[in-house]
Amino acid sequence: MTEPIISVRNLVVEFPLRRGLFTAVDGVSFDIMPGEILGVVGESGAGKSMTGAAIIGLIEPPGRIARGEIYLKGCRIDNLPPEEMSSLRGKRIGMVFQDPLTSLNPLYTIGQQLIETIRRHLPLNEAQARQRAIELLAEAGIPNPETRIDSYPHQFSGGMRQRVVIALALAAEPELIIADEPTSALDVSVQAQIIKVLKKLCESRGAAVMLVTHDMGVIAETASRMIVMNKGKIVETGSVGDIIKRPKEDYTIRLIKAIPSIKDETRRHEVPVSPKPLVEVKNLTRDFDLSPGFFDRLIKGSKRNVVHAVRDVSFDIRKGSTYGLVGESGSGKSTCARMLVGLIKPTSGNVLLQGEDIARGLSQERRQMVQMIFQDPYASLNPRWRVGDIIAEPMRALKLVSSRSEAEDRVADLLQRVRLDPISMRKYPHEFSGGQRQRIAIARALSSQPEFIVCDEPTSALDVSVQAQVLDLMRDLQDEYGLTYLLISHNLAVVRQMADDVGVMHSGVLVEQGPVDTIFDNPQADYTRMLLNAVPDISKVE
Amino acid sequence: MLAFILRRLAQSIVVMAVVALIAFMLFRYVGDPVASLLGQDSRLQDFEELRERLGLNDPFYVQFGRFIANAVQGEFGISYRLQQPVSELILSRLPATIELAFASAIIALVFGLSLGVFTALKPRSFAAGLIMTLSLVGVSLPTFLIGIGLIYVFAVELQWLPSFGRGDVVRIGSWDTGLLTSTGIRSLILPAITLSLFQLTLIMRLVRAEMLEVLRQDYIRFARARGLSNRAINFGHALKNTMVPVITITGLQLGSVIAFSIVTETVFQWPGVGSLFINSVQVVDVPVMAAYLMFIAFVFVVINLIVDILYFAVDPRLRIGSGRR
Amino acid sequence: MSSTNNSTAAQKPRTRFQRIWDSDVFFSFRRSPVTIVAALVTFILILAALLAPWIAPYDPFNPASLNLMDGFTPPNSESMMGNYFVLGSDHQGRDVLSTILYGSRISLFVGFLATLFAMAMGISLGLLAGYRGGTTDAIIMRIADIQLSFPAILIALLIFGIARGIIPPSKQEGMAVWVLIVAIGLANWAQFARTVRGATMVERQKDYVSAAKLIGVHPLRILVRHVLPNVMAPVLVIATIGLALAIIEEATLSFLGVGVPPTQPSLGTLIRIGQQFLFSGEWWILFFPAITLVLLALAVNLLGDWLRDALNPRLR
Amino acid sequence: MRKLLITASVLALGLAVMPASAETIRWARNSDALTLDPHSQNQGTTHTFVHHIYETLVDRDVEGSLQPRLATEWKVKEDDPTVWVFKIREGVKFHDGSDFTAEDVVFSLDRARSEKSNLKQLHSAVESVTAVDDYTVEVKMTGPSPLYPNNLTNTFIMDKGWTEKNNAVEVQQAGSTDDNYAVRNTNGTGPYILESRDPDVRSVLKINANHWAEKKPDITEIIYLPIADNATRVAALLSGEVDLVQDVPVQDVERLANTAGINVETGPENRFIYFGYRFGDAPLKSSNVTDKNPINDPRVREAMHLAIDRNAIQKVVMRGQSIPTGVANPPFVNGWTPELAAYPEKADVARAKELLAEAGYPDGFSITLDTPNNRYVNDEAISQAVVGMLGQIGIKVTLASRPIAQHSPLIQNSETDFYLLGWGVPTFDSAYTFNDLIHTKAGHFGAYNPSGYTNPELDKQIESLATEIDLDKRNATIAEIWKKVQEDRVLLPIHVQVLAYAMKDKFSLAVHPENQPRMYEVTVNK
Repeated sequence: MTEPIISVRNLVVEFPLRRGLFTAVDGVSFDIMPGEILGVVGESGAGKSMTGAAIIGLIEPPGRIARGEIYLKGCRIDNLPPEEMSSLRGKRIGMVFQDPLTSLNPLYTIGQQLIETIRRHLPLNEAQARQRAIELLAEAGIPNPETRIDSYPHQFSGGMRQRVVIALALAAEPELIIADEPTSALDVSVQAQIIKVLKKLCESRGAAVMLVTHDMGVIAETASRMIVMNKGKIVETGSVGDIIKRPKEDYTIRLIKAIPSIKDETRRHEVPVSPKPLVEVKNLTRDFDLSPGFFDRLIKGSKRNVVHAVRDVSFDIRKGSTYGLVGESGSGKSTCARMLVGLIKPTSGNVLLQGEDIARGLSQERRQMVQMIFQDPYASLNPRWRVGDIIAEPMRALKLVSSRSEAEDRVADLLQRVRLDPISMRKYPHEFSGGQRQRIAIARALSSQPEFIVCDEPTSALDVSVQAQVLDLMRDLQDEYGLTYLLISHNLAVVRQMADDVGVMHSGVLVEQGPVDTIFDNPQADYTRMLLNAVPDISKVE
Repeated sequence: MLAFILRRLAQSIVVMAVVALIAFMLFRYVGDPVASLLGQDSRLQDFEELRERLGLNDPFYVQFGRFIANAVQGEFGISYRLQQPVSELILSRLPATIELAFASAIIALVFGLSLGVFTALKPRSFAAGLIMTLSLVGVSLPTFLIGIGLIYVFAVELQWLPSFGRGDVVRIGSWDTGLLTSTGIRSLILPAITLSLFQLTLIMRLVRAEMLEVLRQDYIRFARARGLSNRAINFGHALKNTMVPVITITGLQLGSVIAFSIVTETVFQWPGVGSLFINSVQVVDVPVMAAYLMFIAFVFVVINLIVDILYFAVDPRLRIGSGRR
Repeated sequence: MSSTNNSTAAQKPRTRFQRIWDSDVFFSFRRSPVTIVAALVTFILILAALLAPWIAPYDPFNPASLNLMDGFTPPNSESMMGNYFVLGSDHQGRDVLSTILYGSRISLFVGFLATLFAMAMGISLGLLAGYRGGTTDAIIMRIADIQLSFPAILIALLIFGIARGIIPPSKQEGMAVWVLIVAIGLANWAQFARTVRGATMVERQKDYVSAAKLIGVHPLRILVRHVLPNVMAPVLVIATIGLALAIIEEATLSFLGVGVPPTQPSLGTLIRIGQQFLFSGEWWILFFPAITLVLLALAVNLLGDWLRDALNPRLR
Repeated sequence: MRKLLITASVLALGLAVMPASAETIRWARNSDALTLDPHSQNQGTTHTFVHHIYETLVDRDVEGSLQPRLATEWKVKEDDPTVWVFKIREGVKFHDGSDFTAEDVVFSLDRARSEKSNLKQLHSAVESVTAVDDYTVEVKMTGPSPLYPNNLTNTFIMDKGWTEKNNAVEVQQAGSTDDNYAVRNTNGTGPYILESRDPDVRSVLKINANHWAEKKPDITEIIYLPIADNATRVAALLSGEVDLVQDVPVQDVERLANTAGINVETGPENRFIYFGYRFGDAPLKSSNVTDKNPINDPRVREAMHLAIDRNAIQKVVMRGQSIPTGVANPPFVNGWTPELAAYPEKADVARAKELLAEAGYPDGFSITLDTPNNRYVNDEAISQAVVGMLGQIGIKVTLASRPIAQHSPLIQNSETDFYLLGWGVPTFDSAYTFNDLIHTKAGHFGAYNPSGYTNPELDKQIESLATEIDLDKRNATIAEIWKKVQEDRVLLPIHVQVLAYAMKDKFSLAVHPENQPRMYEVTVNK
């Protein structure tokens, strides 16, 4: 057996905080062999990113490595002086961050950034470095690298930028790449390509990869061996197939179980039959005018530039059912959702709620019937308001309660229904975790006793286990109140699990719709097929 | 780019017009020029005559129209007080103000930038804390007090530096410069320091805040992960990105240095446009005051334009792409 | 680090005092000795100013109680008339300590109200610009730009000039303080407007605003009840620093001779008066008011500085 | 560019090299001359500066008496009391070399009384000016004008040929859009020649080697430096950057006098400071007494007079640099007597309160006092002190302090109830004061009498002074007028200002009563 590239022994990372010491990484040990891709998985706060940062020596102060050792090819590196560590970075250990939009300096061309990195580590002159940079870009799958090398980051799309980031990380042929959530910010179709590129480049160089991610699907498709982390500790280590198929530890079992799959055919309740759909969306269209200013048009003769965010979308939602709307970013699904609740006015088309057009201003009782749950539970609750006031706001605004005590009773009741202690109403949102906040958001949505709730990516900001709880809650409430949901999500697995009917959006157009099982098992549109293929899914593990 | 500049110019014209209106309206109320123009021996009918001759009895819009028509030609009339063409007066005072403003701008920029970078790079060091606290003294002291203090210490007690004026000046073309004589340079030191102190503090704090912000950005972490040296990261990446927001505010700040110099010029008897303005305010020399305000507006417009162009030069996101912010 | 959040969520709700004492902001306060000293100095100066009528040894604002022959008494000594002055007396025979106490009152009054005025104006225009966007925004922000490019002192001078013209001469003296407040306020609103507008543009995109819109809450109510509390943190910082600035501006205006009447002097007027005696040996007439002004401005600035760091979540 | 630089620095070097006997004085005061056109402004600062370049027919010495300058003698024509005859100095040349003759005098006097001249008031009684021969000029008056030569001390003589050649016959006037040659260029007969001038900054005068006077001035070069800020001006003298400071703040007199190497000269100025108030029955705008005018009651005016401690003002506010007075007249002016100038040594608060009570104001009343704050020596502080003193007898005074530019209109438009003003008497005769301060506001008279004080009998007496040739009779009338003025307490005089000039002790210069120091009178102590 060859020597491991990296060897971590009993690593402890600590953050001295106001209220004592916070141990982010707690006695972690593992090895990565040359050419191996090690997946590190865990929910937020598990310490997986911190482990990566510790290896490359980039822990933000006041955090520090308290104990343990890190060896790079047998040489201890955790106690190197900063200057030596800095020359090691990029040269022997490369790193890829999550967000390609912010990883590149916007003021330099990608060529400048590549050449700078190459020349820092390799004894090449400017021209040679440039040549090498072009080769790297070509390898990373950037078309026309000779000309694109002089472009600035903002001239690339997100996926292309992540390719540049990978090229940068690999510029000096490091032995180890730490990829910290490299695809989490990308759409599924792009995600698949990036994983492919990363895998290919590392294989061709024999570089080892430490792939840190919360997405078990990505690991299932990419890694050979994996580590499951929780609360700073390693819970389980083993081959990917073993862990996913035969998890041993309780935590892992629960985790795997919480992950929805696009193959799952969860049994749902029967949707009650009603003669008329609750919501009818008819030829909904929305344009955004992005025309340049008056002077630009005057001088350059540029034309008006109108983006069709949503084009001629029509669908019905049955009362008591869940309609899933899926699509990648920019597909227009969120614009659709906002038009449905009246936050954005459509350019043309109608939204009928029980036969009444609601897209252009809602009447009092219609407002009460339609509610919305938002994606980011941190931004959807006013941080300066007490939870009780947040939940009571719709009741007060719509004058559904007559007195303060009545409102308080209702709030307490709602909190219990979303499985929160009624005493929570006296607290502020920041005292709650993400999942708890999303429950509060649901309680708020329920407070006006709506019939129809638009859920815009309700769980995409949550960890999988929390996601499962929130989805469960949503399902229970649907049964309890006979709610109708419009579920917007980029996560196909979630939609498969929750929806009765599904619509697939692409570039503002509804490309396909129908009952969920039909669409997932037998997609007709090319786009739907491509999307379904691209989704990394734990069921794909060999 | 051209479109952008044109748009800016259109805005600038509006700005100038508004300032002209405000300037004109304000000055009607600052005081009665007639009272200060005529001496103790004048009689009532003289006042009336003079008012009539100055057109002060005309309706407001007639006076304003006359003012605009002349201003467009760069003609602001004859100073009531000094009886010389205002444009000539302002032009002859301009070199003094510009040299003072530039000297203090350079002091403010050099020290502001370097101290700002230092405090951002070593935010937790004792020296940085000391600099941050001391710099607040700079904004807690009124300018006039700093000036008087410096005069007292360096001119009266120590007698190292002159207390007033510009020293000897050398005429180059139509420009009187004090930068070529030793007395000129020595005279510049105290007023330049006085004027720069406030801006220095602002720039330093701005640079520090922006740089701390930039240093937290992902691309800086990524640059570290790429193994770049601290030098390259701090000065190649962080500083350049810091400059983008700093340029706008600093540019505008430096523009206002010229206008800010009113107090400094008064204290040091610096023969610039600021002291010309204050002298004119005291006797309600309306042509000079109006011209001064227009001049300040013009400086503002020009600096804004330069800042915008600099922005273009520094930030590729503006240069390439739709050209809209 | 969400684990800390998780653990606190389980606790009982705490009292307001506990919350404040335990908050991160207050924690950073407790840890900074400079800030504690600054807060103490500010507190003492404000308290002394508020209590001036009770703690000042003399009433310098009552001309009838003054005796010219008390003039120019050095600190810690008795005048020819047998009156004792801790910090000396000025050219009108006023007790310097008492004039400082009463003067700080005027300075702080002008400073506070001017800042409040600037704040009210800046916040409402900033909220409007940020929330409405488009042309409204463009117009408001252009005006703010113009305003920012003219030094506050110049603007205040001009406004003072107008007021002199509009208000009849017999009413001018009573109005002087108010004119000063309006002048300084008008000269400083743009900072607030800019900040509030920026923050509003961020906040109005947030989903809690959408949630409120959804149920038909009136835009004005959304601005006041939802957006405003969330943009107050940076406003507070600017307000603190603006207070120091307003006090200094008041001093500068008084120095330029357009401030409050000399019979009811502010710190700035006291300095203007005192600097006449810089060379003649009566240093105390300038020194003590100047030191008070600098101390006050410095302490308030230090507080603002700390507040800026403490309220910036990323610096914690 | 390079060449320019070299030329420039050579020039700079050239300036530094001076002949050994040369004596330069750097003369600082608070403001600059407004113009060099001698007839454009009637303003002290301007006259002071112009006196070094141009000359007048007659001049006033430091004692205030008239002295010959370009006129060698002057008298009323024997057969016609309305004609003044001036004998003109011979052998005088202008700076450009042309001869000075009676023609130039006629031209200059005509220019000085022309429509646009600001000196025309001084010559309002002139009917015509004619040259009898090359060195005799006759001035025909509209009536007997015994004091006319007093009006000539600031009327400068220009060169007719030069002025006509340069198109400057018309006087430059404020607000005109023409650029007048005479504003920035000079051609006088005076002891100094203008070398360079940068308004508000610095003017350089060089000695006129061809000046007619036998005694050559000690000073060969004058560098005139306006420094507006008091502290900066004093600092410049202390740090040795200037040699003579003309406007020394009173509080700095002592410190400067005690500073080694600095010498301070003091002396009374021809200017008194007084308070005026509104007469008449109409209630005051700024008072809490809304049914009548308290000040119209002579007892109230007497009470105010008694309440003011002039000695305290002199001692504390003016640091001894003033001469307290009970009459609105400087000591060297015709009509002044020590009896008139007497004033209460101490404030009599008790008696003042009594008088107020008698007048029906036992609790006093309120009023606003308008004061300038940048015109006279410590003007604001004087007013402030008076506010305190009146406060002690129950008169609650609100102080309204303004720059002179905003203060003057209140006086001119009679918009003030109570005000401070300073008054100089350039003719050294009481009639000047009576005309403007005492006479009812009407036509040529009472321009600075916003008080509404009117006394037709007094007006008649005042008007008679202008044409009275019998000096004894005239002086008797003046005394009568003063008596009435004092009785009525028309004005509330405080003091006569004292001037202080501070200079390096190698120079000496006596104070000029009209604050018009002449650098050619400076002596250099070797």
